[in-house]
Amino acid sequence: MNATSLLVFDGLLLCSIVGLAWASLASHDERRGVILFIAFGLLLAVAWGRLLAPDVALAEAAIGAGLSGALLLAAVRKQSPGSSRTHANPDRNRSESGAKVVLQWLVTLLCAALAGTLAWALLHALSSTPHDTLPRAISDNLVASGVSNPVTAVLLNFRAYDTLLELAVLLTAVLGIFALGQATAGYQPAGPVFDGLVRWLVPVLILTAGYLLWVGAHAPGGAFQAGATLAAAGVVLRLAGRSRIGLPDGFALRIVMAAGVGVFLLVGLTLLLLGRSFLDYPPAWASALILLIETAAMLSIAATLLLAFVGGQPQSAGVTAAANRQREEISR
Amino acid sequence: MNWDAWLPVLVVASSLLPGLVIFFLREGSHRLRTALNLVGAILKLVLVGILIWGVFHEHVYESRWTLAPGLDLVLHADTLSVLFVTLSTVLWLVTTVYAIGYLENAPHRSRFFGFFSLCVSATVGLALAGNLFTFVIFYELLTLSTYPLVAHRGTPEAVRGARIYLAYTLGGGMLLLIGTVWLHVLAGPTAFVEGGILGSLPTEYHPQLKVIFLLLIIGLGVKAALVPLHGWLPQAMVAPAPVSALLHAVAVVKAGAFGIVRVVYDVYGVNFTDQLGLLTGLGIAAAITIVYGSVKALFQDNLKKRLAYSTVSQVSYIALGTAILGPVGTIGGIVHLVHQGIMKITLFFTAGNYAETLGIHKVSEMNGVGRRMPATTLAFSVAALGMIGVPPVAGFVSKWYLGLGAVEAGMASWVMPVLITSSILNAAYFLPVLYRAWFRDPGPAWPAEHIPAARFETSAALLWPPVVTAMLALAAGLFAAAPYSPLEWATLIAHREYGL
Amino acid sequence: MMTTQVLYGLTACVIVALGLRGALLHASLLQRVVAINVMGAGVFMLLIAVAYRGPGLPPDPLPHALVLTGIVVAVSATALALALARRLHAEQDND
Amino acid sequence: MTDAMIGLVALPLTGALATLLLPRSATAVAVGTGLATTVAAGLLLFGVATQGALHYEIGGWNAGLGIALRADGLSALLLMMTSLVVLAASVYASAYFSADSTRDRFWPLWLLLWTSLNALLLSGDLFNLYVTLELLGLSAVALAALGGKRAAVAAALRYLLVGLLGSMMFLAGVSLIYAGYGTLDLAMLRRVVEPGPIAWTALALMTTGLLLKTALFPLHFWLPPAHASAPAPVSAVLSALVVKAAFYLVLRLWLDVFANVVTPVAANLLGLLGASAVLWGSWRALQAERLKLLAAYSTVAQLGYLFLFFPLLLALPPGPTRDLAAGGLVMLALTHGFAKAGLFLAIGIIQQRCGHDTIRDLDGTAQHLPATTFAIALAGVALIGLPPSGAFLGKWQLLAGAVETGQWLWLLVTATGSLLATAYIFRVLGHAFGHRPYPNQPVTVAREEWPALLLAAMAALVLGLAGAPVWKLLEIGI
Repeated sequence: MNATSLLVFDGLLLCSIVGLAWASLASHDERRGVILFIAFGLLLAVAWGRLLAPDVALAEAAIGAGLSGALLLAAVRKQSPGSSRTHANPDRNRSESGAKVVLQWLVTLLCAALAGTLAWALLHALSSTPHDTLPRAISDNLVASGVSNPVTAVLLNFRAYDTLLELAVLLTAVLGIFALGQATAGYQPAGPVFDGLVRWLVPVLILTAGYLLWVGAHAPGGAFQAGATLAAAGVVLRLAGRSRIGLPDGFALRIVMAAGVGVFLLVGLTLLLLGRSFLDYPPAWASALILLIETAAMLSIAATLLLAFVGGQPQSAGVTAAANRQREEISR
Repeated sequence: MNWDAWLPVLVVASSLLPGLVIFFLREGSHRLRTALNLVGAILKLVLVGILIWGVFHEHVYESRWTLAPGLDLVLHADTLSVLFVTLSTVLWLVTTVYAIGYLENAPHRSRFFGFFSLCVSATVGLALAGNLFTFVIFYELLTLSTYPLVAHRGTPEAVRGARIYLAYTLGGGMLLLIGTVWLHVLAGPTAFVEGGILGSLPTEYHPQLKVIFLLLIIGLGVKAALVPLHGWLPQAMVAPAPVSALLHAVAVVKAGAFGIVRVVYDVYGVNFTDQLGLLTGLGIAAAITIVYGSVKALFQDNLKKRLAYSTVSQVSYIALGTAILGPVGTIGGIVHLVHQGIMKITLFFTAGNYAETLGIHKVSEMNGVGRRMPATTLAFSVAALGMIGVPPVAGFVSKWYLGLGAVEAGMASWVMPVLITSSILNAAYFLPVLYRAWFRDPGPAWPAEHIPAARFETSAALLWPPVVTAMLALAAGLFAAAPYSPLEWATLIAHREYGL
Repeated sequence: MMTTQVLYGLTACVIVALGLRGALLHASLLQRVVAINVMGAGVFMLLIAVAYRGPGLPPDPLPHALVLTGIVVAVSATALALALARRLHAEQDND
Repeated sequence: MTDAMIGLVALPLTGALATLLLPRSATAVAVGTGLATTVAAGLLLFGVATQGALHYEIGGWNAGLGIALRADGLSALLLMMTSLVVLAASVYASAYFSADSTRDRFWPLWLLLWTSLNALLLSGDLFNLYVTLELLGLSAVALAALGGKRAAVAAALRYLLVGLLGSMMFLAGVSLIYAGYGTLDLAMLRRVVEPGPIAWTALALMTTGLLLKTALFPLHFWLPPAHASAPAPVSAVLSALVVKAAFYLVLRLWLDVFANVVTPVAANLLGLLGASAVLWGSWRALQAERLKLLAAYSTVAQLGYLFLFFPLLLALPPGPTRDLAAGGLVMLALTHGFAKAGLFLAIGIIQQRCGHDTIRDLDGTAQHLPATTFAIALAGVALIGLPPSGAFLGKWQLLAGAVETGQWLWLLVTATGSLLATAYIFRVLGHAFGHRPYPNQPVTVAREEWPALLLAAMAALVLGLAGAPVWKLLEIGI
């Protein structure tokens, strides 16, 4: 892969990424926009791989393209296809009023100006010698951090406080969704082919999630990617119309939701009681503690992302089962 | 606990604390409310007595509290502040008694007496203010505490009158604040020092000082009801009688006049103000107000409106006194601060009595009221004559000194005609009322006879306050030369101001 | 090395602009959420481009961690936005 | 004392999880955690007052690598105000929410909001600020949409989208800073940053993002509907604290971290936006039909005053007068926090007791809720800036700064703004005087009226009379 072919690859990749972004945003049909966005996300994952960021590539594929795409598609499904088309079209075919066009040009100019200044500043930043104080500090302290994958070290040790707050953000989103009401109705029970696929796919996904969790310590992977994969398993089950998608009920569900932030806090506070500063893992214990936190975080992330897809507090198992049976009578 | 630092605070607190307690009293507990009011008033009177004695013997009372670096809340008792504090304390006691009688079975009395006490605390605080910053604080507090009093009745006119009052006074307050901040930036914290402190400022500041003076005087002029800014005063007549009595004789209007006296004497210094050529401007504004107020009063059939316009003109005598350079003019101005208070409060009490007892609101309805309510009408006559300037009532003393001061200061050419015309106009709008009250025989029936003529012509609490204040006005005129009389105290102030 | 960082950096700026334009112009709520996600992707590309040190050299891990956190935050915000939109449509449908 | 810093973040977060896991005793746990957090804030304030700026490295890594929490005079004061306001609002909320379902969904989100506020005020790292801003935005939106009514959900959605746009811009700025200077820690950044294209663009992006979240004038459209349709304790905290946290960041960036990068031209632009916010907000508040809209527009106006200080602080050379002006700014911010929270809580009582909050037919209500009306009056005094409120001292310094630096426009704007504020506050209070009979005892709904009264009194009396220590505390810089 000499330089020129790499350049060609980059050019191709970036053109298609920008093209997809443009197409997704310019399309008037929401469903088409979302699907283009998912493609955009996947190509983005390829770009991260190209820039030697495997952890981010995994996360982008699993969460950025995967779960966000699933959420968006579910949201598109909610609006009956007819309404989304009529909604978008009436003001399109009427001749756009002058003001609207001027506004569009104005906004485009504004965004172009923003891109220009951003590029101008970025070129200045990239032209100067790259600052290596932080990367060097990370590699120096990597041994003491208890893990060998630098990204996991930053996430779970050096900047663990960020990750704690980030899990709190996730929890807030789900609590916000809960506050808005009950979960949406499930999906039609799947046909035989899809059902067979699910029977194979879900265990594999769960196994991969476990592997990703374990490998995160010394290779790309970690709690987020594992959590996303586990959530993907749940989503597949949900799409297959299964009533039991692996989410516990009632109090157990609250425990799992709070597990991520809870374990993090527990570890931090006990360390505080032992006289160390908050989240300051003793080197001997570091890798074990990180694994403990990552496991809890994985469960929490999987549950919260799945609940976000389900769209609210799932009714108790009995209710969904009855709803499924009732739907089966109708469909027969 | 050094007594000197705490006395001024106690004087203010003696009406503030009862007021706050009254707010939270149940509507029904009348006796406790009346007790709290009277105890507060009497306690304040005692404390003020000690204050008078102390200040007379050159004793310094000052309490200081820093609100922010460079901004101190200072309560300092000097001769001028004690004069105003004594006036407001005495008249507050009298008005409290009157108000208890006046609001016999009216609603919202806890709220009324609560704000009533806050209003007096603000007035006393304003009087005792040691620097311009504290003065502005109490000046705004006064507006806040009097707004609910003016709007107390709750009728649409009351709320409208209160809104106009608020618009004028807070607008003025804003100008005063800007002027004070500007002065603070130029000259640092402006403490009130006898003889003023701005004389020493470099000359290139003078144009700014002129503009600041204008801002301050307009800000204060709103409350002192100088002509273009007096619009709120007649509108505020919708308030119940004790409120218009307190507002026009003691609190609000006097606060403006007192502020002008403070700014001219203790901030700029009267000689420096004259040097800047601002005194004549002030004098002209005062003169215009005096004449305009009296002329307008002529045409008012409503008794309280007539008294309101008379206040507009009378208060400007104080501003006129300040504008006359020289100790004698100053004495005239300052002593009128007290005399006008005593006389005007009597007039308002009597007007209240007429309205409350016989339902009389208009001058045309006052035929033969002297026979039905002799004592009240007698008090009314004493006060009215005093207003005209007929000796031996107090009004004559202040007009005499104003005239004398004008002659001494060589400003007689335009001050004397103003004094004479205004006295004639006073006579023109007061004497017909007296003639009508005493020499006309009453109509078939009084508009609305609420209180029947029992042992007294009206309820005791309504009758005695005007009589007491009328006697005070008479005494202030007769015993003007006695020690501790308003005139003596005004002379003491003038001597300390001019450093004689 | 210089060209890759600059190339990806400039593309990042273009994507941010595209996302912002979409977010400001679109009427339909869903596409405004997509636009905001696109803008986020642009910023993440900026960070990853800055982290790139060259074909053989190890990149700077800090921006990678930042982008990981950013992705999770973006998805939770998207989930809440879509839930709010669904509740809004549900309210509009039945009144 | 430094443990108080981590306590301020860990306590509400633990409380949030506890209320999530134990819904039945959620109220008791929430108010308990609130008390503990307020004690921690008090300890921190005491610590900063005695030992100067405090510093806490999380995970034991030095500031470059790990994240450092920092508390100086400014953040300690804002933290204390935040704790007092949220504690009072929590007591109010315990009586306000009757339906159990909303209540046990309310408490976890409420405590997460509190965590984000404390984390934001303590954070010393740019990316961490981004995460706290997100947490703040999401929890505020979730709480605003709690009512479930269509108006609330629509307003919350617009608030979320605007918030996300703002956060993305902020993140773009942070990325530029990391690209240019290789560090995210504010203390190190202050030493390293110098005027240049990177710093200007990054600051412009971050400031635009933050201005979206502070709802400064042209970008304020989302605030009134969101704050007016949210439940009372939520709109109290939204108006008093959430917008102010974003303002705190603009202040921290402009006057502390990027102090030598900021140009007077940019500061004047902020001042102009602030001035138009004052006039526009006050004008719209004057015409508002409903009390909550009036209070929301009043927030837009009051934030305008805070931005007026930027051109003053830039023009004043470092010295005593500049510290006085900075103290005035903080005093105005603190007083607005207490007064606005008190006002919204009082309006909530009126809305709950009388089913409406339209100003026109407020007559009967104001009479039989005397304590609530008194709270509105006190809060109004503080919002106008009349003595003895803290805002009077704040506005005094604003006027003094304007006179000192000869920038007369700000003086005029402040004067007009205050008079407009008088108009819209006393338009409401005018209804308090009517013929309706006066109830026998003044306080009718204790658990709801006392928090509103105490907050309003804090703004109108305590800060005005006992405000001197604020200036002393502000001398303690990072």
